[in-house]
Amino acid sequence: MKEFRISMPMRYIINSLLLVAFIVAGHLITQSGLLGRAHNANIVSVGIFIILAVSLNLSTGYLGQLPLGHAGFMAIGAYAGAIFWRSGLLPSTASVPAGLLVAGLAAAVVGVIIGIPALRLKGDYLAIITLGFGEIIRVIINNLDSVTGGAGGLHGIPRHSNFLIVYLCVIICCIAIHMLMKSRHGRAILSIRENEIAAESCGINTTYYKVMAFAFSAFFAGIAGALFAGNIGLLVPGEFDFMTSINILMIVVLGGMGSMAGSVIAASILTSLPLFMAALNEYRMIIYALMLIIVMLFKPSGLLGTYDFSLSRLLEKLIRRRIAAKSKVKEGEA
Amino acid sequence: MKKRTLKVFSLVLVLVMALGLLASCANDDNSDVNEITIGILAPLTGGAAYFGESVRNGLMLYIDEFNARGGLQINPILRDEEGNMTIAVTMYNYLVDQNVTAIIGSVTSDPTRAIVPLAFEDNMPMITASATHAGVTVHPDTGQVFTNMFRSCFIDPFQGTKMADFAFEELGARTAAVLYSNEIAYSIGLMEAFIHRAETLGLEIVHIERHADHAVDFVGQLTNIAAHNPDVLFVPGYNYHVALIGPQSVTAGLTDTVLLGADGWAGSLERMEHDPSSIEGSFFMTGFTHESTEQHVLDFISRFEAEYGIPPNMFAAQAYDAAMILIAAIERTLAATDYEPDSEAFRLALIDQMSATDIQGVTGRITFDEFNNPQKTAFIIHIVDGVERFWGTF
Amino acid sequence: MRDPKIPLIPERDHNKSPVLECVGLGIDFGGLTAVDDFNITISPTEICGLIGPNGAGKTTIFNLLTKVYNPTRGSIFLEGKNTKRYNTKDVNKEGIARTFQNIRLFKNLTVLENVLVGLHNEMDYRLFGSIFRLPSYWRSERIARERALELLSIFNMQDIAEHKAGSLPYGSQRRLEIVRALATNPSILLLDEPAAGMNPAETESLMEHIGQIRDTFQIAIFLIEHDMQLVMGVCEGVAVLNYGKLIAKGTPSEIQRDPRVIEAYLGTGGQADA
Amino acid sequence: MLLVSQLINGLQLGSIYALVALGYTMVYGIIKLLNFAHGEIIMVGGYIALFSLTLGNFHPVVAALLTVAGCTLLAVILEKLTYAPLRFAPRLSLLITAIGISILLQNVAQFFFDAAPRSFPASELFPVGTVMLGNVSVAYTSLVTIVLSIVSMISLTILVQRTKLGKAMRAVSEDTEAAQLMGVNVNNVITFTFAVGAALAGIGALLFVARFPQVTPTMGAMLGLKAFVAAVLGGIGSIPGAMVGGYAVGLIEVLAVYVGLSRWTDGLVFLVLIIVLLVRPTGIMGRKLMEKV
Repeated sequence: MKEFRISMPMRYIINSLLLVAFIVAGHLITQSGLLGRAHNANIVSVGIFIILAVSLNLSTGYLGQLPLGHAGFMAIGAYAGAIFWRSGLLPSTASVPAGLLVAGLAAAVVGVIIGIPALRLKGDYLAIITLGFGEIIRVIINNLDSVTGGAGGLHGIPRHSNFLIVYLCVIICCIAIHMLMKSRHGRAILSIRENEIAAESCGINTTYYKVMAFAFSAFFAGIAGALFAGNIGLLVPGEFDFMTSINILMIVVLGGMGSMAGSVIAASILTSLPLFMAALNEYRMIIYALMLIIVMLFKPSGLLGTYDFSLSRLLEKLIRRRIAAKSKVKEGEA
Repeated sequence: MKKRTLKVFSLVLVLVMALGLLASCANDDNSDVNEITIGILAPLTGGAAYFGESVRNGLMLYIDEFNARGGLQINPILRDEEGNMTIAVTMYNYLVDQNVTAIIGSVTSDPTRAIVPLAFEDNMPMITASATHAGVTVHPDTGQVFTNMFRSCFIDPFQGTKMADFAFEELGARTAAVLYSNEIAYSIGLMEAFIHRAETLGLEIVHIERHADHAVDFVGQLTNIAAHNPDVLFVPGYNYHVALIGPQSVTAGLTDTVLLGADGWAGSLERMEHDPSSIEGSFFMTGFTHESTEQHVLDFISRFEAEYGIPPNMFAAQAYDAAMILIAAIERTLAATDYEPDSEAFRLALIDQMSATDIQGVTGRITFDEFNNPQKTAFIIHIVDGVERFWGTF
Repeated sequence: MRDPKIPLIPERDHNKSPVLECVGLGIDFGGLTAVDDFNITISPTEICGLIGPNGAGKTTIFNLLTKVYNPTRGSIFLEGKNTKRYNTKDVNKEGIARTFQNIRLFKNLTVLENVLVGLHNEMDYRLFGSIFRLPSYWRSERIARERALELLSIFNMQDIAEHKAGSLPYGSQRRLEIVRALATNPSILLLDEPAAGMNPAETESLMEHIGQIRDTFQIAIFLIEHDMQLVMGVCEGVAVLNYGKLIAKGTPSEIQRDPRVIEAYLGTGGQADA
Repeated sequence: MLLVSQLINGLQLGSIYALVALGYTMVYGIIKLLNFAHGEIIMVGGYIALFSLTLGNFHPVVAALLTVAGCTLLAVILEKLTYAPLRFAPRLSLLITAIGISILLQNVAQFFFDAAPRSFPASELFPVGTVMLGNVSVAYTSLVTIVLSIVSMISLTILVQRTKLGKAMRAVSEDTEAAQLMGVNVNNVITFTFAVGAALAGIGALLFVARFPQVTPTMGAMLGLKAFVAAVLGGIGSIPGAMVGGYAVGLIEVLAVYVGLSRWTDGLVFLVLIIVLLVRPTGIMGRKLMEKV
């Protein structure tokens, strides 16, 4: 008997419908105030951290590099978006997506500029050089006070990061990365993680794909940064320090390097902890650090490993079970 | 079947109506209100926890003392914002969900500035004990005053201006240098005001140097400054900077220059307990002194010590006053109106009552100016023999 | 169904000969000469063996050919073109594919995905096409999948296409590496100890496969091997390397009789390597 | 005169960076691990020195020995507990573990000792005062720091070049498998390397708090980072490289301030690192590394 499979177009239709339903339902629920304001605010922060984690996962989990300057890209996006929005170049409806795009592109361009030299270096060197770039970006923001407001901060940024905008970006980010990974380009990125020399021997332009993954990752970090700016309405350079990069890395590692579902779940849990388990605050960083070490010692691929959730697969399984049960009943009847 | 449902339904309806009536009766007169919920936001973990804990101690001392008197009870809901703007916004919204009447917070400027625009829209009465950035109460671009937001601490420009005056008038200084951190908004605010005031006074700024927030080596900057041999060196940093800049200024040969600071210096001696000799003779401005002659201040100090085992610092004292200002305004509002304490109308009335504050706190007599900043005396502290001596008000 | 317009085995122009030529190839590692004055010519459908004692520099030659190392001296000509300016991926695009002594599979990818990585440059859709799933993506992916399965069928591996490459037994991993290399559409295939770790029966079948691959794909094969039975059974030409230098070249039977080879392998009181 | 005293200041800073950089360079040379937690070893050293002087009231020499011993012990325990089990794991796991340990130590210190900086009785450790060298006054601590760091580095070089253990260390860093075949106990050599690196970090901690009399849970982070930059700058894996790199970073920082670039100092150090890595990826004195295929 041939295994039951949902056809490709059907999968796309089911998934699209579910995403639309999720966005509409989420929008209505958050607008209704049913959950209360704290949860609404938390949901928005969760969304921003999902984008940050999923995008970092591209360069850490999929590409197998360890950039430690993700907060730097976030900062570039945040400031680019904020400056764009404050300038009021475009009318408000067009301004939001345009600002997000500007933020993403600014971060991606810097990602390429940093990536080309940095990615020539391997492993630990890449980590340290991106860490250095992150610090340089922070120092520059501090010193360009006429543009960025310096340490005094950039204030009065329009606060339009609501559920709808943030989660549309979350979905775009997740889909774009998913589509990328399930293509020849994605396989090329994975092959670099698996074995760089073998990848090169298969004719893969490893430098190109490293820079591409890096730029992609920076692009979405930039968008997350702009959403962050639009959520708080105030930017200060101190918000984008090394610890922010480490926090994002922690989400990715705990969720599972190479697992998008893992990043989403870990980002949701870790970002919500201050609201739901304030009692843990004092021990939280200790627990995180211990978890990081324990995960590396006992399950280096992270809690979810490279497992990725697929709704269609789940549906297929359920339907297959149904068919199997039916055929059993038929056999029984016969 | 149908009849019974109807019966139950009407019974429930009657009950609900009766309860509603009772409730509205109870609220006719606000003298019956015996509990008010307020929110407190402070960083209790993370890098700013030191400030957060001081502020919490001061607030809780006043609230406990007030509740112990009987009558109106204040029910505080304390939330940790970890010094993080995102968490601060979430926690602010949490407090709004809890229907608090007013909020005390937050402690440092950045999280407070992240919350203020939201609170302004909500008409949420707020007071902070320690957020000194000018933008906390006034929108820096439009100049619009956040009418709901008050504070019991000095603002950055005020301190910079005052210290320039002090150097020129009281110390007779004619040349000055500044060593500030361009990574700390507080430090920048003080530096700008100091320089601005110095220009008008004719106090010559001979050199300006900068440092990173987490810098440890200042010898380079101090050596550059020493080459200009200024009369005074203004260091608008925090106590942990002072603890390093002090000894290094000796190494750099800055022996004839008087160091000046602002309220960030509070606690410097604690940070230099093993060798405070290098900042001997320095002056700094603060909002609170232990060397008060007033009995209520001395009482506060002894009560604080009895409760927490350590003397109160400036943040704790300003927090004590912040709680006092808010709760007094709540009492006045309750007396003057009959709005429900969690209603918008009550909050608006409370904001009005807060602007009308005129209170004798442990940090001095406090009234608010049109920008909701406190009008109160500044204390100058002189470091003599390794201890803080009250030099005078200024 | 496979698109009949795209042939599985591309046409090759065999007038261009030889496929690979090394002239005076050499490399030094920090003053130590690892390979010196290495000359070889391989014709388009030749199966050539490279043998020599451990540490003779055989794998180094493969690394030089694929530009994992850059030669200190000498030139490599691939179908008449000098590869001086090429890097590893260019060399592959120009027609050299290889396997590795210590298997370098993409262990966490499936068998099929491993082959698809090999087919990377055979697919033509762009980044935009993949993110927006343009028709070019679907067409290209479908063809590549069919081709990958067909290539896997050489070693009868099409049924384990969805297995993780790392979970395969040792012999299958070696075979998968060959399939992956073939997928890049080479004109010469470098096999680094393809029979290492295989039992005699597996080696026997591998020998058959090597010949079969050459015949089907019409490509040259250059292989390093310790198993003399395999080398002598399948190779048309054999080169012997010792201490980084070529000491003999010729047909298997000539090599077996060469006194320098016997000397190199047996040495003075030494032990035969194979 | 101004420049000379600035340069002496730079040398003092550079000496501390160099000592810490040695720890990075040795560990990296031997197991190719960027030991992120190395900075935190210094922080722990700072607290040990503080408590042994204030709570323990020990003699300064005893306090110093306790500090060095404490750092060494901590490094050995960490190595055995976390790095050793990961010897054959991917490099990424090792690096993330090191970051985890770094965060853990910082936060444990913050939990127990409070985030607020603590004053360090520097005068008890080293005499306060200055000597005149020509007409430049130099603080005792500067002299002690520079001399002590040079002595430490010479002894380390002798240890690595002349002793049997040193030879084993070089062998392991050259080729771990070959060293193992030659009968070198690789595990012991790696542990020993960590121990030596941590002992140097302990000395670095003492010199650091003598110069900057303040102990905080995060004090090791920036110091460690800059020392790592120094190690990379000098050529990671090379002992003289770490010295050169350390002095270079110290002097860059001081000279940047001297020419009036004080607001860019931190950025400048990283910028120099990036430029060096791009122009000469193996650092000033590093050897070319060839990956085995």
